[in-house]
Amino acid sequence: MSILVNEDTRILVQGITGHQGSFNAIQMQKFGSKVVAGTSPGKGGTEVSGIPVYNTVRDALVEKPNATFISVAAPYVLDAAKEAMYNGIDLIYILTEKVPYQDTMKIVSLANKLGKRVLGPNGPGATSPFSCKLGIMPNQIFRKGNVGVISRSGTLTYEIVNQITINGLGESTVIGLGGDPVTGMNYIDALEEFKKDEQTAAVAMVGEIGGTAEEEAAEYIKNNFNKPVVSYITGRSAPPGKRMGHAGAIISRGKGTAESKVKALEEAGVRVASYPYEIPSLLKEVLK
Amino acid sequence: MSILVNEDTRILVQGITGHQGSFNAIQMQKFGSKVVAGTSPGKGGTEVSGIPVYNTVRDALVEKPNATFISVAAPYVLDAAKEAMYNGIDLIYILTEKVPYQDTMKIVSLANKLGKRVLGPNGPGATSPFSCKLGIMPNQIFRKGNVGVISRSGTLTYEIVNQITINGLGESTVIGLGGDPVTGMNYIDALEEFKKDEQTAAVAMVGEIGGTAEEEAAEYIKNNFNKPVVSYITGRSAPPGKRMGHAGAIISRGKGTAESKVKALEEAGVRVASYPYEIPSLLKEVLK
Amino acid sequence: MNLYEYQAKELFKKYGISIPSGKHVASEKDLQWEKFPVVVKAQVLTGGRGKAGGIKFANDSKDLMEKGKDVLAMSIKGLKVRSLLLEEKLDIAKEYYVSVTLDRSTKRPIIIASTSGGVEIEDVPDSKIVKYWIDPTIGYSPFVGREVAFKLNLPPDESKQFQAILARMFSLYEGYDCELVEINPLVVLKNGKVLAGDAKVVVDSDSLFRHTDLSENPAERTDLEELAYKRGYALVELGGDIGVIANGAGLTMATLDGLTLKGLKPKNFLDLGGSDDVEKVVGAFQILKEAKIRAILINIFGGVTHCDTVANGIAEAKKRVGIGVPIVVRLSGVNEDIGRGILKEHGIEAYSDMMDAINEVVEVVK
Amino acid sequence: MNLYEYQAKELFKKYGISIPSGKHVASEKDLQWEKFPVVVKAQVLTGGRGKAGGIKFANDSKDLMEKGKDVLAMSIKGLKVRSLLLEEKLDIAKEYYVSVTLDRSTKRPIIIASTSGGVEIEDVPDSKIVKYWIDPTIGYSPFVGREVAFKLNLPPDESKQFQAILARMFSLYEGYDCELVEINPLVVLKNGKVLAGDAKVVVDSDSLFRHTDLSENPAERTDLEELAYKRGYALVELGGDIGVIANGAGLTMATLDGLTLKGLKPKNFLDLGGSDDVEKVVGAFQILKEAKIRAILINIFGGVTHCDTVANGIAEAKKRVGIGVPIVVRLSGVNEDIGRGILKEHGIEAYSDMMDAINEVVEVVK
Repeated sequence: MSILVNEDTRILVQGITGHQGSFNAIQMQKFGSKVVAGTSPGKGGTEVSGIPVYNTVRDALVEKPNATFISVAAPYVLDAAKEAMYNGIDLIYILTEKVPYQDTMKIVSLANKLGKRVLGPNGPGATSPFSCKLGIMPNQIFRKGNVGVISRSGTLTYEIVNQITINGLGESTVIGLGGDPVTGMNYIDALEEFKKDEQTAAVAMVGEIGGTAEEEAAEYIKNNFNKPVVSYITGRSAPPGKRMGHAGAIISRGKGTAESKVKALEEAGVRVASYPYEIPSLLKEVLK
Repeated sequence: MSILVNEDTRILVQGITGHQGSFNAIQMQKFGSKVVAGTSPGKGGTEVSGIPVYNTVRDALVEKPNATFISVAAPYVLDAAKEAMYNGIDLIYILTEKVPYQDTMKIVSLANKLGKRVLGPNGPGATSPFSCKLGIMPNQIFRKGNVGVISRSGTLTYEIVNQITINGLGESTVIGLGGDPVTGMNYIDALEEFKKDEQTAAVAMVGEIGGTAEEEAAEYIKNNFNKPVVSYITGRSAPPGKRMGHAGAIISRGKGTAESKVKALEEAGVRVASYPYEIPSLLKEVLK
Repeated sequence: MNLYEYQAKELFKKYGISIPSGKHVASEKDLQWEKFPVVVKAQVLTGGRGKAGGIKFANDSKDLMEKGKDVLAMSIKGLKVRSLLLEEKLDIAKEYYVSVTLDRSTKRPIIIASTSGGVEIEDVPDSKIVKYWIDPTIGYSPFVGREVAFKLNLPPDESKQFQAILARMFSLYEGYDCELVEINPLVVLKNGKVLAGDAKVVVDSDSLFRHTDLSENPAERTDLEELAYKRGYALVELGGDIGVIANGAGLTMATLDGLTLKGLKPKNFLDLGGSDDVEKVVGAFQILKEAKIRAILINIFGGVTHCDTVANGIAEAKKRVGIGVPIVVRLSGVNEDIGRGILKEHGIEAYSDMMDAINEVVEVVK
Repeated sequence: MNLYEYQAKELFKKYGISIPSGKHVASEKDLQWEKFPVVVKAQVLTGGRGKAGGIKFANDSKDLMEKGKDVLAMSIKGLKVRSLLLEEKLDIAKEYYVSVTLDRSTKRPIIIASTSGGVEIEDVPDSKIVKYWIDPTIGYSPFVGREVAFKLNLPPDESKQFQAILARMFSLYEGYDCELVEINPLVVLKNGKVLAGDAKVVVDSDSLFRHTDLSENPAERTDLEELAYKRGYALVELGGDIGVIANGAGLTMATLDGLTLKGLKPKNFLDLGGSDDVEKVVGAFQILKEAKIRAILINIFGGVTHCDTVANGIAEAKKRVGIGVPIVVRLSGVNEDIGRGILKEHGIEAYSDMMDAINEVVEVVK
């Protein structure tokens, strides 16, 4: 039945009249997502590709959105997320990159208190083929199937999803957590959902250097997760102290190395691929 | 079985070496309350009437307190309440008066988020004869019985409890909400507890001018409360725009009059006394 | 604590809320201004000063001197005008209303706004008022201002200025522990600029320990209230002729109510508070000695305040203060018997029941 | 963004955190001081400057001039010393450690403190370190400082100063969107005063839009990185000889990893990011032209970035940039076929599988 997003997801796009907002609203529509409303203060009453635009989230509530796609500029993300939460939106996906991490921490802390979910910032969102795409993943790489995918990166996720698809497998839901040091959902949150999801038979977990989220996920998998997991960790050749593109992808003070993550995952019984292309064959093995 | 406080209540006194703190710690002990610890930064290792004193609430946790009596000076109440909540104390009673109301709002908002209860500020606390007294009510006015008492004032509560006692009735729990415009628990919170409490057969609700808490309680009683309630409202002769001792006791912009409260309560089927001494006879009637 | 308009506007300035250019004037010699006409506004802690003649326009220096002196000499609703605010005369196109205050019932700050300003907000129909409750978890955020501005249907340029002002009002509301921050009217000038025509700020008196830049204003106290205030008593003058001393705000109010229901008129609310001090009792009598009364009722339910302490205080007061009216005493609670014994020695028979005492007052003033 | 010690101490001053009296000196002519001895501290964005000779003591003006010039002329760990901080020499009794930083795994700020300061905190045994996580709902409150100070077992007078400093460090941490606020050593003078001996502040670069008082510091970039940075590319120099251009941080890292596993040494990380712009592609080649490399691998998974755009960029670069080394291209995803067609016209056979492309690089550099 997929996780997080499905045919009941009704998407609001905050900042729909911007370049990213309008482009992705249309792409989501094409995918089959229900994009029910957009906001753009001062542009209420207009529309984007048939999607009604409102001045405020409060006004947009007439369209009964339950998830939001936030693509406003970084300085305004905190406000947009608060507006969404104040108005009862349950799932907050933030596309924007370069959001100050203390703003993200405020958003995440608020969401925890209010029982809301946050996906991102700076990630590609969530896609359940073909009931709903909330985010920016390319529409054409998916096939409906039984593999759940969780990743911190964007393009690498597409690469791996594409590998899964062209090798005859398919995805239940693909989740991009985002490349920042602090994000809303993490691996464990997604694994908990996949655990409950009947459609998901195995999980592909794509990790990268920085932080200890993969190590914590490994601990969770060892103790609480009953479906097979395969993994690919990138950044093995990254030098310490350098940010590798993502704000969160940095080995600092000895923490966050690929070795540490691979070791933790393997100790948790996870098969770890050396190259992305190995993921489908590993999946086929564990799904036997 | 009484509400809020009982034989399982283990009291911490924050500010135990102050005048109010030590005096009331001893009075609570005399009543039979379990006063298990006190705090006073820098005085850890000493004791007050056999009660061990700690530097911090964290340190005092070895005594397993689950309720706190806060009697620090007004500027430090917010910090003391945060310290108690951070360390998992469930029931926060604040004796201190003149706490800035925005501090109280912060405390109440935090408590709501963290699932804690706040009683006060500026009230006499809660007493369940004779299992536990958390607060400053005089020890000798109680008799165990089936009347729940809720009040916003101090001495007037004692007056009425005394009337109940000397007229042969007794109390399940007596709750003083506090005389400030913003307090933690309000009438409805207490009524919800009394509704569930088997020991309580009737409730005496003592109100006063200011705000609309009594009106809201009346609405709740009308729709949700199945035990008889009698009431006394004070401040009928108070002029508008004047604070009558309590920060919260003020009729402002036409709101908060005694007439409005009496009317709302009577419409909810509550018998309202003209004088405090009438409360016991009204109780006897409704308890028949 | 209510702030004067000029004080409130100083805080507005500090928080970046646009105000007219102005000058606070406390004496005649400062009645000077450059660009006429100028508005002369009486600084008093009450509403309705306009109707009472406390706002005048002056067209030149001479006119200003005359009108300024006039207003400085006024009393409005019994309150002496002690200073003025001189302000540029505004070229007003529209008048709005906006305030931030506490909603006691939800325990949340509430924003109230209307495009019908310049009159008391109580007189504006609900349909023309926008109310917005701030979620304490989420707090104020720019979207709040957007929602309010769109609901008010403000034109874009006004909306932008309104949102900036509202955000700053909320910062002030939180930063200075306010009970109320009100702008009425919020003025839109003919040139499109939005600013605070008037300013009303009420600061929580209990928070003054952290706002040491605010000195306490003389509130609207009667002479008796001022005397009591200075001596540390919570006294409210009520206008009748029965002096009342009790302990606890609720019990004191109940005492007043009891007297009133019996057809008597209490002179005052006086709460001894949670003290146990003979001198505090004596001091209460010293204050009531200054009031025109026919009797004094003392109603004590002993708790923190012990009955014997009160009895000693009454005895002491009889000796030292010299009270010329009958004293009726009710003592109940902690050390009631000791107290009653002490009073007996001084020829006072104390009641233990409140109603008996009230009825006795009815008797003695017959 | 790392701040220099002198910048961090300016922020400390702003937040009321006690610091030694000092002076920032960027040129020889400002090498002046009143009260000797004085400490001359190299301002560089790296640790271990003490061991490297970047901290010296001067006993008089002449000594200061000499040593100041020496240190100004130094490079430490490859970083040129551009300025100095002159500071009063402290009469140190004890050295502590205290920092506020982000704990990524709990998403909470963490306070780390120790009475064993003056050395890298990584070298202090866990038993001598106090850690305190701030609950984001409750935030910082004075009790936090009390708990930490009592756990450190500080004497009362030190404790009081420590708590004040910690509260202000936390205000700074939040107020300036810091990733780290660190004082090491936190110095206790022989006279009992507690102050910040050193100061390390890292500000979240993404927050600079609201800290306009901070200008961006030159980070520790190599020449190639600096060039890329100025042109708006995310490039990290790695030291090998295979140039890499890819799109997306994860895919770029995966490309580097693939090359490394095959025994090759990548020269760089270069992420085209989420753009779809021919010139962006051309620009990437222009940067790599400045690097000593043996081949370039372009690895694109087309999404936002279309494969045909990249193909056009490569073709354009071949024409305009003049790249003297073999180019291996992998294109997959959006408009892959069009892209492959375009490249074919320019004599490049693009792979659709990433591994095939990596293997081809192995071939061409053999």
